[in-house]
This record gives sequence, structure tokens and C-alpha cells, in this order.
Amino acid sequence: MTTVDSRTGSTWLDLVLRFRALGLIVALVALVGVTTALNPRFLSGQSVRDLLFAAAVTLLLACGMTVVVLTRGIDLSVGSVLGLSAYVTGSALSATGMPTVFALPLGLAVGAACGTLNGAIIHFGRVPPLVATLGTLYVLRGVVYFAAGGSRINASDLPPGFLDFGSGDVLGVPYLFAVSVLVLAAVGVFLGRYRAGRDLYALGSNPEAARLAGVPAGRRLMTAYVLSGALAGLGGVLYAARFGTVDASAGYGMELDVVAAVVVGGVAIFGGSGTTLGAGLGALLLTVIDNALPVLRIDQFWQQAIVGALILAAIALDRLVSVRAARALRRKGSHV
Amino acid sequence: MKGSKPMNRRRLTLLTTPVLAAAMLAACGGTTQGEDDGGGPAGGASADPNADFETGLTYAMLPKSVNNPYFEASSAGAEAAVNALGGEFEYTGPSDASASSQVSYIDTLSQQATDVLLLSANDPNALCSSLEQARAGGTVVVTFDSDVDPACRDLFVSQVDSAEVGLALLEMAAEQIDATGEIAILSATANATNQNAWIDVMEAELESNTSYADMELVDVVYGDDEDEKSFSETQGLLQAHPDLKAIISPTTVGIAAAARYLSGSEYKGQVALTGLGTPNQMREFVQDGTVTEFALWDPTALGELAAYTGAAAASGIITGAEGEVFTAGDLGEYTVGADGVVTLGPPTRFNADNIDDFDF
Amino acid sequence: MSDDARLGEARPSERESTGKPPARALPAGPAGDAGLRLREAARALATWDFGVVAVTVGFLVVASMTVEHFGTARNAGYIILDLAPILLLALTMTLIVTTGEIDLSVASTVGLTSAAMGVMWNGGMALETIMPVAVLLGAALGAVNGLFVTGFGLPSLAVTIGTLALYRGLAYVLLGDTAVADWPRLFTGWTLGRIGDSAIPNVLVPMAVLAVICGVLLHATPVGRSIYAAGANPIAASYAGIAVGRLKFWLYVASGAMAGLVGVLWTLRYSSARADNAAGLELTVIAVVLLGGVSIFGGKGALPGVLAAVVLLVSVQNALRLAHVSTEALTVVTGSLLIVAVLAPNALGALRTALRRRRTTATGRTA
Amino acid sequence: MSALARDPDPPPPVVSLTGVAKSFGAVRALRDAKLDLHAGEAHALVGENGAGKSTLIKVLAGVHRPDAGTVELDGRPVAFADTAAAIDAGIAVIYQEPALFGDLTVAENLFIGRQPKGRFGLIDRAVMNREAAALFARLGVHVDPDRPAKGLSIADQQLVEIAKALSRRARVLVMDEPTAALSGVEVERLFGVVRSLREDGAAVLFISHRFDEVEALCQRVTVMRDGAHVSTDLLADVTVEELVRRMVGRELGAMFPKQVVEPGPVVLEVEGLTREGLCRDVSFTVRAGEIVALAGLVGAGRSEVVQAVFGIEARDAGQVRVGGRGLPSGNPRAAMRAGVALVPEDRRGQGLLLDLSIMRNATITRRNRLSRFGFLVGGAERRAARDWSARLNVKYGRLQDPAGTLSGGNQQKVVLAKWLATDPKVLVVDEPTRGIDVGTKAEVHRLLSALAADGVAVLMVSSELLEVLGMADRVLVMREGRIAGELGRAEATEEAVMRLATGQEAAA
Repeated sequence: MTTVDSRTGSTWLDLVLRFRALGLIVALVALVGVTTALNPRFLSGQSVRDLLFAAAVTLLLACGMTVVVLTRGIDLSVGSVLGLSAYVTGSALSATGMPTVFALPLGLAVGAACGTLNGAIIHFGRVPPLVATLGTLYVLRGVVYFAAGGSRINASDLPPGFLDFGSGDVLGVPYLFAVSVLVLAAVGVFLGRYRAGRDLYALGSNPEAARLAGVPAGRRLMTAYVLSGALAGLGGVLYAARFGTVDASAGYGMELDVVAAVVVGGVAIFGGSGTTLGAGLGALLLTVIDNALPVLRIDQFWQQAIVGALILAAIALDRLVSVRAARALRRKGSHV
Repeated sequence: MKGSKPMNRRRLTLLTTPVLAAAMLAACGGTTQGEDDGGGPAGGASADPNADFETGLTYAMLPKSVNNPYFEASSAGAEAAVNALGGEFEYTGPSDASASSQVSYIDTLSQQATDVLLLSANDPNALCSSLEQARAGGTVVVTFDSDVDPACRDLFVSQVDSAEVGLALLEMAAEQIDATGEIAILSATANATNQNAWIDVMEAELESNTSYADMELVDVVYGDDEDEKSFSETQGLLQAHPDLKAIISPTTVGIAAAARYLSGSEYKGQVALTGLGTPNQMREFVQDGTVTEFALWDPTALGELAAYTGAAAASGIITGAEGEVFTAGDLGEYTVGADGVVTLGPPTRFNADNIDDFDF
Repeated sequence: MSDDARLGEARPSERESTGKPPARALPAGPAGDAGLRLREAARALATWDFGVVAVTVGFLVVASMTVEHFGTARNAGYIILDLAPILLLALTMTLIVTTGEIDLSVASTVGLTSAAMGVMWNGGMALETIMPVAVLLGAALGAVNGLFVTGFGLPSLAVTIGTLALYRGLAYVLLGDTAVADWPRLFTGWTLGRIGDSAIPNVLVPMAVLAVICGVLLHATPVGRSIYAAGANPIAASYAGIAVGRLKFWLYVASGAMAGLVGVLWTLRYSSARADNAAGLELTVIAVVLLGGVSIFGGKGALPGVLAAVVLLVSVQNALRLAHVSTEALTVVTGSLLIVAVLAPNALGALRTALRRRRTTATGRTA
Repeated sequence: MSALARDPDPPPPVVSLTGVAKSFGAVRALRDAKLDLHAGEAHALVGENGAGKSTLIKVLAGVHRPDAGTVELDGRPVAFADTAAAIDAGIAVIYQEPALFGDLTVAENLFIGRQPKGRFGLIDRAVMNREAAALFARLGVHVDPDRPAKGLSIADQQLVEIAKALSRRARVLVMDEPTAALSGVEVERLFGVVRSLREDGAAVLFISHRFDEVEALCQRVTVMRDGAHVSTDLLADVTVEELVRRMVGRELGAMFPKQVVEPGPVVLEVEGLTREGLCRDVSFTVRAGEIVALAGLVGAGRSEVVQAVFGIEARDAGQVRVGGRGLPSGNPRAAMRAGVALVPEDRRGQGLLLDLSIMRNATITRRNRLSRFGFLVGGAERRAARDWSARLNVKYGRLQDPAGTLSGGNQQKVVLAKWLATDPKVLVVDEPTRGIDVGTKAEVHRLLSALAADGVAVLMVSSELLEVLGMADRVLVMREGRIAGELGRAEATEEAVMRLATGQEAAA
């Protein structure tokens, strides 16, 4: 009656899970390969740097989104949080002459505050995450509009050190990308190897069982939203550093790209499974597509359509894999 | 889901047949493109060039969107003019640059019976019916920066003459690359009226002017007046065209983004960049050598002129007919051109020598 | 039917001594019935959607008195024109959300049908053909959503986020950044026109007809009962013989067709077929549906509340504009209303539970 | 009620619950529960479905907060704020239904929230897997600790739950029907482990429907009925018959008023019914006027069979015929048209639209027939709902109240009402009396019996052996997805059914 050889089932499922990351890498390599074959400059140092610059912010936000989606949630407010943080940080740097080093903690704090708001509405107000963060998407953007109005922070207003951080690199890797990858790795370790991180998976996998097992759901949910907010806040700082120009529309509509990256990266939209590595690869893939289109002389208008098609393909693939896996397990595990 | 067959062919056919039949039937005598019955209202009033500016008029400025420094500057100019004229001024508009949002604002303003509406349009046609209603209610409609169908407004205050801008842009680019090599254009949106007029002028000039014979326009890309998109479009341009010598960006958002990209890349100093930009945004890049020279009109003066034009029309000094003359405060005397267009003047060129003299 | 004879035997002859309080007597006879109806009417008035209706009416009255130009027939006409696309999309969105699903792609469907209209018009097709084809195109796009959601069993949130991007992207592929604007005045004039000499816009007629159809469908037909059942508990609904998947599929088709219709109206009203038409409108539509008292989890809600919420949101925006309040406030108001709409009932429920608990513990102590 | 007698000086209880009450809306799950658990002793808690056992456990586990009464631990009153507090206090619970995290590995399911930590507070997966493997070895089962819990068989899931509870080294171990899905060998291993825990001084609370297991493991037994404590005795002092009498609270004859009916023609024919991995080659018939019971262990495939008969799930092979006419696979609407009705197993999950009104629930199956020209207007639904509620003696406040506010028994009556309203020829009932009070239970039984007498073919799935034996004309026993045997009313005894269900002599 017990599964005699569950080893095979395990490795098989493992393969499927790893397959996702593998599939993404294959897609990335293929895309880069084809593009480079058509235009060798796509792999030039400058071009790769550009790509890493472009990926840095999406990567960071995808990381936070992963944490939230794992708990069966979603955070649609990331674009607005990014805008708010970018504007607050930018104006603090330009208006108050705050030292550059304080930019990161300030952005994190602004983001974390927004995340706390989201978490509180969701946990204490029992508002579904979709609705709550849709609401804060509006509200926070409105706050940015209030604060910024028609003004714009220009590169010339920002301290040179800050802009250097935005455009500089170590060994060809931009600082911004390095920061994102470090955060990605840290969050990855947190999710994979810490009790609190595993609790998030448990919450998304089976909320009722998590309650029975004594997982502190409220605290963990707050953690997830605060983390997502904080990373979006950090994203705002990176955004300001990279573009040098911040106006009230910074990060507008970004949530779509981030959700797309996460879904394409194999994080199950209904919680419980997925990794930051996958989400990061998803973000990278979308950025590469974005950058390859003009190089391939494909009409830029295709970009959004491709993102949409990728989301659909990714969730359909997930579904297919899980149906197959379930059927295989049932056949194997059945005692009939 | 088991048990549900979504595509019930029979029902789908049932559903579609009558609709299609109606469509086919209608197609026989249908309305197709080109047989429009259009025709806007035509002005019939006569002007009194000696009349005074009326005081106590209400002015509303409706920009493409309110979160744009360029329009903030225009609004400052307009407000100053309105104060000088003894009127009331309001700056209002949507936060997103869409035509449908502007329609709601125009409706609101026409209800409030605003005397003069200063508008930069997000779409040349979508606003027309609302503008007609506003004009029917006695509002004078003056467009600035971006025009609508001439039939739908009284006057258009153009920043510059299209030909002049196009020629100036091409001239600056040619000077910087010795009139040889590939050039590309980074524009705003593909249906922006002013952008396309300038691009047309440049294309025509490249064809006809022999001094530009060695220059080739290889690409036109659109950054949608979004910073990030313009940034990555610049990036794409340089990758797609390794031999590119110059980029012309006739939009303030585009040129700033392109300059920022160039200044941080290996192309800095290799690829020339010129176009239309504000001195405050470009100062840094002129100083670090990314950009040699660029041009722009003064948006504050544009707003000011728009306000005076509106005041003149509302006071009956002008009607929008070609050849009418009015005085726009300190800006001096202006003449109404064909199609009711008033032109601000030639663009100002900014370079390392004069850039510090401007603050906008 | 022989039900009575058969079940007569099943009726227990003895009262069970289960220690439970005796059941309340069943209301019988016309007198009890009338009293019950009255009490029910009172209760119905205390529901969320009647609250929204009341707030809306209150707001309209107050705004008419305090905001200049608000209470005019002309302004009412503008409000109706502005709310038309939101209201139409909200009708089918209400049906979909009541089944516990969501359709975030509606605004993109509007954009794509609008762009397709532009392409067809440029291609020389007759507008009389283009309009029904656009509605059919919308239905087909809705069917794609339906197929992914019901056929493949994918979460509708993810599917329609995908098609939100896909449809908008395809709209750009079709028309790019250009606009097609030379629509015949005969048609554009109608979408803006008024009925006779009144201030009532023509579009009110199809709006009213469709609202009545959706309202009757949801509240007074077997299909409506199935919609509520599917939203309240899809499993129990399918155990009751409701083809939940098929039902949802057709609702997505309806939602797409409605978006196609809105695409036609939008294009003609603004005389402009553009890829970015109605961008972002899905958020407003979802906001009014939730504000109208429809539960995001399905199974709860009523159309009158949604209609009131549409009127409320659009007239608040209109009044703020007339009162020279900045645009930023609109964004904040929309977002806050959305959160409060869901938060308030939850908070009230929690409060009620807390009070009840205190009461029972109190009685427990005294007992 | 019977008091504790002749108990030689019991040590003070580790856990003591007195006067505990708990209501969910109109449902009074516990009225006056009482329970004392002693160290080093296994205590059986018996009672019919719906007697309040599971709720009592959840109070003990910190899932529910009691409305009244006290919970004492080592003589001190405690109020668990949540499950974590109860776990910290040393209470471990094996729930009736396994609640695992499908996406996490088996080992993580065991150690969630207390995974062994290595350097920098990182989880040490190697140690965790090793400890998990050791636990499984102790239970004598083979489950790979590193595989995801998704896809485990019910028995394996239950074993993981058991291992989870054991790994907590709890002072109080609560087991809510842990053996419902286990084979004899596995049960024996489990008991071995529990005995050694007991000898180490743990207090064990054991809930089971199987008296042989109770006798094999426990020293003391508490009987509950309708949410209240009935009696507590040393097991040695009471007979099984006496316990059953106390559980039921009345004579068995009154509880199961089976009328003898001469069966009519065959109405329902099932032939070779197969669902991949769930049931295989199931064939049987039900005649008009007959009550046929499907018995077997949890997970034996009984519900899966009736779901396929009704068409909620498609079948992979086989035929279902009603009145000689074949039913298409996976089409409940066709089954309804042919006169089949299914009262499902999970009343709240499958049977009711809890948030919708009683009226809507009672009439949802007849929404088309009640409409005029496609419209549901006037009071047709109200009249029908009121009619049927009265016939089945449903106790409700207003027809507009959500069905979720009714008590379990009345909820079940609403489900029955909505199906009886369709005038079925074949009535399939899956666990018809789960979680309802004794009085309503008798009513339901009477109703089923009356329906059969009126010529309806009744197919009943039940885990309650007394119910199966009391109500069925024939008993089909399922094991591992197949029909293991058929017993006539005369030959159907508890032993015979269990023998077929487990495929061996019951664990002694």
C-alpha cells in the first residue's frame, strides 16, 4: 500500500522543476544566439552592460513579487511604490543635500512603509491581495502625483556620486545589477534555507494545514508584503540612479512586467512553489526580448504582445506539467 | 474542465449567423472611407484690429498631461500674460496623456463657460466634437504646441515654423558630422503631428539638398515621450546601426534620454546627438561633451503668446484669418498665418557658450 | 406528483429530544406572510448595494446644490457619456466576478477591436460591416479567455493578465502609434447626439437595454441562479447539475462581445481608432464592480449596486473637476473607495462578531 | 449518567476539560464536554459522527477557542491563543484528514517551523532528512523524506501525519481516527509506537470507530453524544454493547427503522466501472425499493464510484444504465434527467452553497422547471422551498438566511430536499448522516427507508458500520478500488464487513 519506490517519483518531479530553470536558460541562450548571429554587436560589452542595466530593476521587483506570490498573494502596487520611492529619494538627494549613502536605506524605508500598509490591509482588513494592492496602486500613485506635480528631478540635480553608482560597474557588471543579484541570492537563501522562508511556502501550499501546524500566518504575510514593498522601494533608488530623471510617472505600469517575469519564471500564481532564481531568469528573458527586438529589426510594437503570449504559454505549460505529473503519480502510487 | 465542451459549434453558428447576415446586407450599401460628409463650421465674424484687450476674461490652459515640466513652463508664461491682461487663469488637465481624458476636461471647461481655452492636444481628431461644443458656447479655442484639425479651433500657436525647425535640426547635425554618414531620428509618438511635419521636412531636404548628399537617414524610432522607452530605443538604434554617426531627437524627453545613454556608454563623443531639448536637462551633457549643440524655443514664451493670441481673439482683435496683426505684450507684434497659425519664431540654439544664460 | 403521499410517511411522528430549543414556528397564512415580506424589505434596504444607491443619490443631491454647473441637464448628459463605457463593461464584469472569476483584459479588448476597426476602415470596408465584425472579434477574444480559463482550467487572474498584455500588444501591432480618424459624421454624431431636443444622450438607450437584459438575466432567470451558485461554490454547483465550465465560457464570450461593442462606441465617440484606446480602464471597471458590492470571491452582489457605483464614481470625478480639485485627488479617491468597499463590510463583520462574543460571554457568566 | 467507579486512585490528570461549549453559528458542536487525560494512559473517545469529538480535539489543539468551559493543563487553566501555543504546551494532534503541504518535501512537512538548524541559522537539510528517515524507520514505513508530499497515497499521507505528531515527542498525543486509511500491518506498527510513547509517560487520546482497536490500545473510554459528555469508564468495566447503546442513546431499532420491501425491477446497473487509479471494474445493480450500501475503508474508492455514477467525474471505462438506458460519461445533467440524484459526501464543500439562502439551495436543482418562459418571477421558488422544508421538517429562521447558518442536520435536510424535489428514481447518498445529531440521524434513516418503500432505488455510501448494517438490504464491500465482496442483510455482520474491507483478519 505504501509507495515502494518513491525515489523515482521524487527525481522525476525534481527534473520537472529544474526543467523550468533549464528551459528558461535554453530559451535565453537560443534568443541571444539567434540575435547575435544576425547582429554580432548584440554580444558586445556595451550591449551586455545595457542589458544588465535594464534587467536590474525588474529583477529586484520580481524577487519581491515572488515572495508575495508564494503565499497566494499578489502585489500590484510595486510600480507605484517604485515611483514614490524614486521621487522621495531623488528629491531628498537634490533638495536636502542628503549624503548619497543614505539613499538606499531611505528608499528601503519608503518601500517598507508602503509594504506595511499593504500587509495591514490584507491581513487585518482581510481584503484580498488583488483588491488591496490594486487600491494602493491608485492611492500611492496619487500620492506621487501630489508630491511631484509637474516637477521633474533632473540628472543635474542629483549628486554625481549617486549617478556614478547608477552608471558605474565592476568588471563589466553594473553596480545596479550586482545589487539586484545579491538581493536575489539573499532572498533565495531566505526562502530556501530559513524557517520563516519555508513557512511562506507552507502558507501558499496549504493555508489550513499551516494554521494547524502553528505557522504564524499573520506575521509571515506581513513579512512578505513588507519585503515586496521594501524591494520595490530599493528598485526606486536604482531607478533614480540609472535614469537620473524622475517624474511622477516613474514605474507606471511596471507591475505587469514584474508579474509576467514571475509567472514566466515558473512561480505558481496560486502559491506554494517557485524560486527567485526562476523569477530572475524570467525577468532576464523578458529584458533580453525587449532588447533583442530593435536589434532584430522587429517592430517594437510586438513587445507587449510577446509578453502576453509568454504569460499564457508559461501558465499553460505549468498546468500541463502538473496534470501530467499528477496522472503519473496516481498511476504509480495507485494500489489498484 | 471535464463535462463542458466550450466550443458548441451549433450554438456559435446560431449566434453568429444573424449578425453576419446583417453585416452582409449592410455591406451592400455601406459607408466606406472617403465618402465622408464632413465639413466643420466656418468663422464669419470680422476683426477689429484697433479694439482693446478685454479684461476680466477667464483663461484655462489644458496641457497634454499635468505632470510635465515643459507644460509647467508654458503655464508660467501664460499665467504671467493673463495677469498682465487682468484675467483669471486656471491650469488643469489629466494626469495621463490620453485624448479621452482631455475630452472630459474640455466638457467641464465649456460648461463653466471659460472664455479662452489654451490646449495642447493628445489627438488631432478625438477632441473635435467637444471643442465644437465649447466654441458654440462662446469659448475661444487656441491650440499650442500640438494642433488639432484646423476646423476645430480658432487659432494655433506654433512654437516654430515646421520647415524652420526641420532645417535647423538637419543643419546642426550636418555641422557636427561634416555632412557625411548615417543618421537616425528618435521621435516621440508616431502620430504626433508636429514631429511628423519636421521629419517630413528633413526627409525632403535630404533628398533635394546636394550638400546633404553624403548623409543617409537609416531609421526613425519612437520613444513615445517616455524616458525609459526613449532610453532603450537609443540603445537599440546603436546596436542595429553600427555605423551610425548622428541621432536627431526632436523631443525634449527623447534627447535627454538619448544623451544620458550616450554619456554612460562607449559611444560618447563618437555619435553626435542633437535635437530639441531644455537647457536645464541638457546642461550636464553639454558640459561633459556628449552633446555639442541643440535647439529649442522658449516654452514660457510659447505659453505667453498663446495667452495673448487667445485674448486677442476673444476681444475681437483677430478672427483667425490670414494676415491679421496683434501685439503680444513684450513679445512684440505677430501676424496670423495661413490656417490660423501664429508662429513664435525661430528656435534658439544652445551650446557650451550660451547654455548658462538660460534657466528653463 | 406523488410527493405528498410518499413523504407523509417520512415525517417524524415524535419530537426528538435533542435538547435543542424548539424551532421557530414556520410562518403560515397570509398575515404572517405579509409581515415577513415587510421585515424582508427592511432587511433588503440594509444591504451593501442599497447603501451604495443611497450614497449615490445623496451625493448627487448634495453636489447639485453645492457645485456650480453640476446639477444641469447638460452636465448630466456629459456624465452619462463619460460613464457609458465603464457601465457597459461593468455589466458583464459583474456577471463574471459573481461566478468568482475576473476579466482584466476588457480594456485591452476594447483597444484591439478599436485598432481592428481602424485597419478595416482603412482597407475600405463599410462601417456597417465593420461594426458587427468588431463585436464578433470581441466575442472571439473573450472566447480565447474562456477557453484558457475553463478548457485548460487556468486561474483567470493569470490568464487575463496575459491577454491584457497580448491584446493591447496586438492592437499596437495592428495600428502602431497611428490613429484612424476619418469616421463618418453620421455615425460619430449619433454616439454624441441627444435624443430629440432633450439632454439625454443617444447612448443611454442601448445602455439601458443592456443593463436591463443583464439585470434580468442575473436576478430573474435560471442562468442567474447558476451564476450565483457557481460563484458561491463551484463544486456544489456542479453537483447540482450546473455546467460551471460552459457557463463561465459563455460569460467570457459575452464579456468580450461587450468589450467589442464598447470598442465600436469608443472609436466613434472620439472619432479615433487607436491602439491605446481605453488603456487602464479595466481597473476602473473592477473598482466599480467591487464598490457596487460584488464579492471578489463570487456568489454575492447585485447589479443595482454596481450601476449606482458607476454613477457615483463618474459623478464624483465630474464634480471634482467642476470644483477645480486637482486630478491627483481622483486617483486617490478611486483607490481608497476600492479598498474601503471591501474593507468596510469585513470590519463591520468583525465588529459584529466581537460584540456577539462579548454578549455571549456575558450571558455565559451570568448563567 | 454513569460515574467513574472502582478506579484505583487515579493520578491527577495532565489535561482536563470541563463544561466546554462551542457553537458555529446555529450549530452547537459542543454543549457540555468533559475529558480528563492521564499520563501514561491511552484514553479512547467514542461517539457517533457528529457527536463533537473532532471539535473537542480542535479546542484542545488551539484551533477553536471555546465559548464556555475551562481547559486545564497540569491543573492550571490555559487558553490557547492559536495552534502554536498548544504545540508549545506539548500537545500534538494527528487530524482525521491529512493536512500536508504538497509543495514541500515530506521531511519539511514533518519539521515545518522547527527544522534543524545549522550554521547561520540555515536549515540543515541533511540532518532533517536523516531524522525523518529515522522516524519512518521507527514506524516501519518507506517514504522518501526528500520527495514532495504532493502525490502521496492517502495511507502514506496519514503516516506522514503520524510521524509528524510523533516527532514532537509530545506529552499529550491526540489521534483522530488515524487508522481510517491504514492496513492491518501499518495499524499494528503504529500501535507499537504509541504503546512505547505511553509507557514513556505520554497521555494519549485515541478516537476510533473500531472497537477492536480501542480495546487493543486503551485503558479508559469516554462516550460523547450530541456535543456532551455521556460517560467515562475503565475499558475493562464496560461492554461494547453498552458503549454502543450510550453512543446511540436509544434502542437500535428506533435508530434504524428499516422497512422490509419486496424489491422491484433493476433500476441502476453499473458494469465494469473503472477510473484510472481510483476504482477498477466495479459492477453492481440496485433494484427499485432496495437500499444497497457501499462499505469499506476510507480511500477504498466508494465515493469515487458514486461520483462516476452521477457523472461528476468522467469514467475511463464501463457502463452505467438507469432503467436500461445508458448514461454518458461525465455528464451530471444527463444523470439528473435520467432520474439520478446524489447527496454528496462533503455537505459543506459539495452539497451546499453556504453563503446563499436556504431558498436558493433548496430550489437550485429545479431552477429550470420553476421558471415561466425562462424567467424566475413571483413566488415559485419561495413556495417550493417552503413546501419542501416543511415536508422534511427543516428548522430554520427565514428562507432568506444563508444555508451556512443552519445546524448540520438541517443543512443535510436542505440537501436532501433539493434532491427529493427532482423526484429521483435512483437516490445516491454518500455519508448521509455524517456530522449530524442523533435525532436528525433517525429522521434521515426513516426518510431513506420510506423512499425505498415507495420504490426508489437507494445507493448508500457510509463509513458508519451500524448504519450500513441497520439500513442496507445488501452490502457491497470495497477494498482498494474493487468490490471485495457482497453480503446479504442476513450475513452482514461487523466482522464480515471488516474482513472484506481490510482483506485480512482485523488487527487484534
